Amino acid sequence: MNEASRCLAVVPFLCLAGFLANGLLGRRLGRNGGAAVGVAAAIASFLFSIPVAREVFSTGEAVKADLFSWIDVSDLQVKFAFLCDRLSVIMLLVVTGVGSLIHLYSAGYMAHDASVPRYFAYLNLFMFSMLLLVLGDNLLLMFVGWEGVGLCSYLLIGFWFEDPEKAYAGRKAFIVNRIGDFGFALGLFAIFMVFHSFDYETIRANLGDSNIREKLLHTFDLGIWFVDVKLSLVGAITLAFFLGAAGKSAQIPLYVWLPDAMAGPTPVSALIHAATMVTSGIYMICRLSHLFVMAPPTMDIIAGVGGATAVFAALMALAQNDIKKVLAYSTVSQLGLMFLALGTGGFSAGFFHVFTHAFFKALLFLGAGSVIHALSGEQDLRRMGGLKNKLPATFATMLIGTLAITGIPPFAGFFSKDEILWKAWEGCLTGQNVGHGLVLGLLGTVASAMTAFYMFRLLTMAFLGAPRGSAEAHSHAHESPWTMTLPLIVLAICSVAAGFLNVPHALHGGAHFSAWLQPVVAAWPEIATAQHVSHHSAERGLMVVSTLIAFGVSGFALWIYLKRPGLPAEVIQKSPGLGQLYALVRDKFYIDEAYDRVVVRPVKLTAFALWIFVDVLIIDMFINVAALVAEVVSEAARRLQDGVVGTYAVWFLAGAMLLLGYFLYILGAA
Amino acid sequence: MSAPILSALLVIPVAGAALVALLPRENAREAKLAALLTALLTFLVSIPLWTQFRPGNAAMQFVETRAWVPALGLTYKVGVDGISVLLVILTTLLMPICVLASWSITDRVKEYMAAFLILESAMIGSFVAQDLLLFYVFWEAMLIPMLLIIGVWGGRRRVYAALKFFLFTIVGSLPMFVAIIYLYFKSGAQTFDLETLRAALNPAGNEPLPLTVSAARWCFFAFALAFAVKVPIWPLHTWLPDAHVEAPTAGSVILAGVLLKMGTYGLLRFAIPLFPGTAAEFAPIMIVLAVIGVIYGSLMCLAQEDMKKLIAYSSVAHLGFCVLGMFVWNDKALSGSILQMVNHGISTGALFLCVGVLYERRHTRLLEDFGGIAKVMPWYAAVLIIVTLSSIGLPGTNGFIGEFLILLGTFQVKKLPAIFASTGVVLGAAYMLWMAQRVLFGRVTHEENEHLGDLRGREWATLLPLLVLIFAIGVAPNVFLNRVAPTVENYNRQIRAAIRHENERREAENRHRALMTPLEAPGPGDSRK
Amino acid sequence: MRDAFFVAFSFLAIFGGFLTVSRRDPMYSALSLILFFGAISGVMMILAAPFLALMQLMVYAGAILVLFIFVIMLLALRGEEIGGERPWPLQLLAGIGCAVLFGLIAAAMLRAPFQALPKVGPEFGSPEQVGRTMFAEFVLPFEVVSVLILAATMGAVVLAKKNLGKPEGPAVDAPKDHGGTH
Amino acid sequence: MTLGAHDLQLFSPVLILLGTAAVAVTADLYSGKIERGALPFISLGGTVAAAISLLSLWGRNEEAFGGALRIDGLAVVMGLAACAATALSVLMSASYVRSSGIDFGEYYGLMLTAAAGAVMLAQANDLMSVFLGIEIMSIAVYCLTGITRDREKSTEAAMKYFIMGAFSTGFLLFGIALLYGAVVTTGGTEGILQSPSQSSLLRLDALARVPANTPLLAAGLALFLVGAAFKVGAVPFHAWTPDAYEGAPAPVTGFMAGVVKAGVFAALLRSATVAFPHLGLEWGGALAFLAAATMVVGNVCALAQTNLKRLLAYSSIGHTGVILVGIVVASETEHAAAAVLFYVIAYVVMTAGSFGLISLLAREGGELEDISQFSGLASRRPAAAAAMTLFMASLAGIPPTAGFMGKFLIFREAIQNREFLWLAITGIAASVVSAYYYLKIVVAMYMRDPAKGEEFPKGEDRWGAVLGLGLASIATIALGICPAKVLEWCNAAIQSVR
Amino acid sequence: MLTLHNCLLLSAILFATGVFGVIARRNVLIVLMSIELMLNGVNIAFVSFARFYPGSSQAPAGHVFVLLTMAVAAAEAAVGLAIVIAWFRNRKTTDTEEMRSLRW
Repeated sequence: MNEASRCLAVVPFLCLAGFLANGLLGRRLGRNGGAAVGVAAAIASFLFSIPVAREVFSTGEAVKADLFSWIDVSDLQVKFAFLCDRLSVIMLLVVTGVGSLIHLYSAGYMAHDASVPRYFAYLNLFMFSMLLLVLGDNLLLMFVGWEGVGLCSYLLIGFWFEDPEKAYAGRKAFIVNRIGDFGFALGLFAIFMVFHSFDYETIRANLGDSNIREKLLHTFDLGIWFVDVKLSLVGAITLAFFLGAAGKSAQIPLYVWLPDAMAGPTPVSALIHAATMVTSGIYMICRLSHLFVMAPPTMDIIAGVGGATAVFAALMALAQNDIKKVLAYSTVSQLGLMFLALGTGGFSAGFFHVFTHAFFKALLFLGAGSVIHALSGEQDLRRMGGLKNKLPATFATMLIGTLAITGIPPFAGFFSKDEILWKAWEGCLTGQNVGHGLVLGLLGTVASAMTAFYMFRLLTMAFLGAPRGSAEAHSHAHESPWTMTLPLIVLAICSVAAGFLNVPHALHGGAHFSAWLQPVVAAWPEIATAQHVSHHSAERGLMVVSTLIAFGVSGFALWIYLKRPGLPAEVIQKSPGLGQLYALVRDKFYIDEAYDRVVVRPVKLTAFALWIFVDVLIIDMFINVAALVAEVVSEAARRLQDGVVGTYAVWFLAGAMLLLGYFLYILGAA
Repeated sequence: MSAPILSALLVIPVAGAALVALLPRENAREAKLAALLTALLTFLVSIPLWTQFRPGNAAMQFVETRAWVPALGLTYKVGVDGISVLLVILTTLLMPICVLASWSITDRVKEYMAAFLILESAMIGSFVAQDLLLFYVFWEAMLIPMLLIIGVWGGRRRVYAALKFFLFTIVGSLPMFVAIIYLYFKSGAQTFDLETLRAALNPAGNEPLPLTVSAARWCFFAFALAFAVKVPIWPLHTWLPDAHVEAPTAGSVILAGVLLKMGTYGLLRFAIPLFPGTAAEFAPIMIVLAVIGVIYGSLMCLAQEDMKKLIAYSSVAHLGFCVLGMFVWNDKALSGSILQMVNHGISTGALFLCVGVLYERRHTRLLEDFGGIAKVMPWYAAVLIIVTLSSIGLPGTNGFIGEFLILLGTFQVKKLPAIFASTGVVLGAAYMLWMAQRVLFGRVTHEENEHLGDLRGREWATLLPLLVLIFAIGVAPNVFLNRVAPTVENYNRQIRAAIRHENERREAENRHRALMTPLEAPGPGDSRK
Repeated sequence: MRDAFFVAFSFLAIFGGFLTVSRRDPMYSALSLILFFGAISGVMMILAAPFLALMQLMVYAGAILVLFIFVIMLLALRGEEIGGERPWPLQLLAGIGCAVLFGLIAAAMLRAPFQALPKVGPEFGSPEQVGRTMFAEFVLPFEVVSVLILAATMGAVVLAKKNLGKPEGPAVDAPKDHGGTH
Repeated sequence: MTLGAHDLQLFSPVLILLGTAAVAVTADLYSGKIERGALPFISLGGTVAAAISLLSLWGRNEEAFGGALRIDGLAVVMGLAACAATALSVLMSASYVRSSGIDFGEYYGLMLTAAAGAVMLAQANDLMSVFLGIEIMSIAVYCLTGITRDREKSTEAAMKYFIMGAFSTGFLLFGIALLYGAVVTTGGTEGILQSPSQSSLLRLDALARVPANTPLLAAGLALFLVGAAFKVGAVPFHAWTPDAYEGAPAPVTGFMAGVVKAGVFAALLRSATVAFPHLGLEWGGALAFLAAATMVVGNVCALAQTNLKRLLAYSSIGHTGVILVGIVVASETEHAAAAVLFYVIAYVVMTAGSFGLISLLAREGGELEDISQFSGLASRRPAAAAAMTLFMASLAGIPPTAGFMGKFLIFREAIQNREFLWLAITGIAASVVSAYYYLKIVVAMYMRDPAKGEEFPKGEDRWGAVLGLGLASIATIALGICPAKVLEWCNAAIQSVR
Repeated sequence: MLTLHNCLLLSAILFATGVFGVIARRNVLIVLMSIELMLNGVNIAFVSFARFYPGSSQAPAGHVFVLLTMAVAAAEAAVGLAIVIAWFRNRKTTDTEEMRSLRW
């Protein structure tokens, strides 16, 4: 066990230590103490992960750390062990790095909150769980982290639990995630049934085994449920896992929790609901990419869902006025793009977007946070504006973030998003799978175009133009303390730089990132990757087009919200159809209400009905009736005892005659 | 075996009860102390069961055998194996906690404590008895104390609840009584010794099976009924919510923590091994009922306003998992369901303690009377959240290990049940968090709740051990599993072999009969006579 | 001749019995019992049990019946104290029941083997013989009966005494006493 | 044959009891109220002495009075049961009789006489002693029932009990006459008649030699059974039981419930084994239906009772049913007979106990009879309530009590024989019902609040009842947990009869 | 016709008559008398058996039994009448249908 793996073993537990310290001794530590401990824990974990990263990057080999045997029943042997390979090292750095930055930021942001220790306790616990998720060397540990982060997001969303709305949002998040976890769990069961193990390596290794492949590909007919559905075992497994991923990464139909999750403190939104947790779904799929590529139908479903989510969410983002809601939907949309990439086999592309997105989305959230902080809690874009000069640093950084997410070269978003779009269009442009590629490509492009619009809308409404909010709120607005601005700046730098890690071959870049991930993620479809070289021209064309679109849309947005702020309103005035559409979009297509009507209430109603009818009315009634009958019979029986000797004598005589008759018959016959 | 630990475990509580009963009525405090000391002593004595238990060994350990009534083939035979050792220790652990939790009892303390101690003996007895009739004696002996605990120190509708509890149980167990005696003769073994009976009922070689198909069915039915009532398996569960709601806190703790385990344990120890073939025949039904229990119980919780009722129904769901894990004869599932018995004892016990904490302060258990408690009782909130999480099986807590093992194991054998049962996990999260939220979060809605004090020392003392266990089992389940595993593997091996063998034998018999006289082949409609 | 007497006594007995159970006033019943007892002792006479016949008269007619009459007069019953009749359907039912009972028993009896009347010596059933048998073979019953009567007397005295509390007067009479103590 | 020392020795238990009775009566006669406190001690002493002399007879299976009596294990065990019932009842009575003004010698005298009758009945080996035993017992018990003669209920109970009793005596006697007839009519072929001894004609074993298909035998047996069934209160001859049990003073009720059953069941067992071994099946068949009916009717009627004594009366009917099941099965397996003995012992103990509690709680005003009057007993008199709970559990057959062991033993035998399985199942079903009504009492004592101003008399001056309750409780538990020894005796007893 | 059967029939008739009396009459005293009828019927049976199967003895067991029966009958009569008196004191009636304080 060399030094690197020793560090690896320590990393998560630093955060756990922080959690315990804050959780148990929070009262003693007090505000500043709590914050200090929390931040220290995070940063320490980052520092400790550096040597690990160095080791991995230098050798390219995975760093392992076995701790102890966790569960050990018959053929189920689960080690509590960490594994940091080419895939997880990136997550490791993102989580610890961005995590520490956000911890630092929180120290400033939450400074005035009543229960700082609790906050940092949760945050550290989240870090711990997330690291478990990322570093666990088997699916079960990942699942532990998976549920752990779910718990933390529950706790953090409901951090200000005195507001029932927030508490409710937290619960919603947890339960929706649980639905995803249900899928994850089923996937686990199935995996174990096939591989008799949860270890990545074992699974990966056994995939080569012919009879296991054959077992996986064996298709069975689900005619019992739907009309004639054929599904291969691996298809089922991957679908189950995708359900899990969709839950965690807020894809249709399970995205509903993420927008509400904005009820939590903004740094939380940045860390959990933008940078790290929500991307764990992508991470998981990359982990199991070799499994997924065995099930093309699943891949298509993933791509479709991803694309749809991207567009759908972006659409809703267009019409939100809550600054955080906009970002939330944008996150959903970006996640959708990532899934789109995964679904088209662009595992590295998707994961690269995870990487870059972590930076600029965190940046955007934190910026939004600092705006909210400055306006002392104001979140409505319509009451902002003209903050450019009040919050220069924030504005600058957020501008960078916006450019990055919009996909303006040479910011990070450009490279990652371009790769995704290419993967989407690839089928079409290479003429292998035109229709398929066309649909996905269009979805991707539209989504990114809308991204450009709503992001610039946000930026403009918040910082440019004239202040629309109350004057004194505007006058009190001030730049945030260094603890908050510093992270912004760092993240901004990353958002600029990160892209260059993966300059595509088309631009004569090294595509180092993809190359780096090559060994750990599956290549799919084989043909495309084979002919990859021959399409650089098409790829360049796509880049140009998408860049132009980005510029155009951004400009359009700028123009509208700077010069003609009233325009949208007018348009809506003009055509009622558009108006209704707008209302529909603004109200998020009434999805929440629909869920409430279709799922939540019916379940509760069923529960109540069952309770009343089955338990109370049927079962208990049956019992009570039985008791009653007994009482009645007995009451009747005792009335026979009328107290008159003569009657007694009659029975007596009857009995005597019966006995006489019996014996005379029995013996007389003998 | 060196020291008669098990007998000591049976005697000490009763002796303590006698001691408590002899105390003059005035000094209730001494009675409590005496009871507490007795319970603690019992726990201490039970520790060797854990330390000296030989994990690698699947056989009965700490066995003691004495002649009881030789003329009737009754033996006093006690012992523990991997299945029961955890449960025994769980019992001895929960008992001091219950005594502590009952500290605020003021009415007829002596009787209360005495009843509890007697109950403890009976419960331990049922776990360790290796002689069917001995088991039955302990099993029934639990009735009266529990009846009194519910009926005397219970809530408003306590009498109804107590009667319901008593009648359900007795109606369930008398058929078992008949069946036990029937076995005594029909097995040809002329003994009540479990091991011998099992061997006699499942002859290894080609000697004829002692029971006809229908007889075996009836006997299994009788046993299963008795235990199904205790578990409780849907639809025999309706006594449980009432009993829980009315019982005093400690009563609920014991009821959920130990008494319900009697049912699952009984199925595991008696119903299945004695009639493996029939059990296999009925396994589908049991599995379906278990799954129904899981989902139905969870749904019920969503409809409850009374915390205790909610938790009671959640017990139905949790024990549904246990039963599910028993009827697939998969090592993982079975280990899981044994562990889950313990887990349920711990988590649900702790939940009831938490409810009790609130009840002592506010004398209500209705969810609507609370809200925002986390503000006034932060530590309490933390504890309740932890316990809730363990009850919904969050990884890192004990609940996860149990449920995961059960579902994993079940899935290997039976897909659909496992899938349906897994939905129970989602629902579980829904109702438990719903409860936690309505109690803890939001603003303080009732001004009575403004000044509730946080957990006191005594309450910590009751809750802390359970919290520790919640995480201990969650993080290091092996410590517990490796005591269970060998027994489980051996157990399943036996059962599976027995099932196979019995089926072959029946096949052969039927073929033979069919050859001889086609009419005499026993059909499923075979009646008892 | 003997048959004629037998038949006559039998009918007298049956008639007396019928009268006894059919009178409304207990006094009449008691009086018709005399007839009945007499007839019975006659039958016993014919059945060569002179001692029993004598006893029959002494014990039943002499003691029991007197006791009855004594009590009847003691109670000096008035109309409503005697009590009414049962409704005739019930009486009819009772009659049928008894008929059936009789039928059943008779059925058993009539299938007893026929036995010609055996000759017996003149001293058959004489007091001396009966006493001999009794003290030879049935000494235990004889003694125990005394106990029985002791108990009965005790009980009767206790029950018939006016009121509870301290018992006044001797409870048992001397001659019966030794019955219990040997 | 003349009566010799040997006979008297074998007869000594009865004689001791009778002697004590006479002593009690005379002691009362020639003494003021002062010494009345001594009466219980005298009677107790007598009973214990009788028990000891019974024990001294253990193991010697001999006949006395030319075969009129047979002193064997059965006689000893059942005699002991009767003595136990008597002793407990005497203890329970001590305070009761004083408070209800019947604390004169005759009370104990009658009790001891009845006990003597029962003991003799247990030894009776010929029809005549059976008859006399039953009569002595019954007449004494009639008087005891009515002994609180200023209470209408008491006298009415006595009246009913007496009328029905005398009625049944008629049947019994007729049955005996027919049996006698059966012997003599068939005996000629067997040559008994030629034997000089007349008493041998009435011996039970003489009946065994009568061909099974003799009509007189059938009729006689039927009527004989009627008489016996009446005494133990089997359906449909049970009607007197609730009235008599309710009307009689509580200690007397406990006494007659136990003693009469002990005596009569002993006689039944003896005649079953000695007189009608060849009629096993028929006998069993007839009783099987009686038993089933008895269990069902008894328990069902008890369900709706609100008067504790009446409830216990019906429950005693139910128990009679169970015992009858044992006797039925005894016609097949001899273990069942032992089970019957055990059950009778257990029954004696728990019944004496439960009625003892009523006696204990009785005060000048009268007895607590309505169940509601027992509300809250547990909070006022915890020990008494606990004991009562124990007895109720035992009557309901919940382990670890004597009642459970008894039920276990009897149903065990019933289940063994396929053709009696239905009896066992009926019995089990019935005991489910019974569990419910026994529970009502526990519920009342523990879970209801005492009625306004309900004062349960204190136990200081009631040493007797307290002691009795204590003994009964201990016995109930002991028989439930370690029945081995007693069971051995019962088996030995049955062996000795054969 | 003096045959065993006739004698037995006589006894059976008397017995049945007594039974009838017990069932059909309400007056306690008459009921008691009816019981006496039954016992006498039994006596007849004993005596006739003794008469027709005297065996070697000059005084068969039947005779002795009859004597006992008489004694018992006397005892019962005494007790019974005592009870009647006691009850009469309480209820001032001899009508059995008045015995209703104990029922159900």
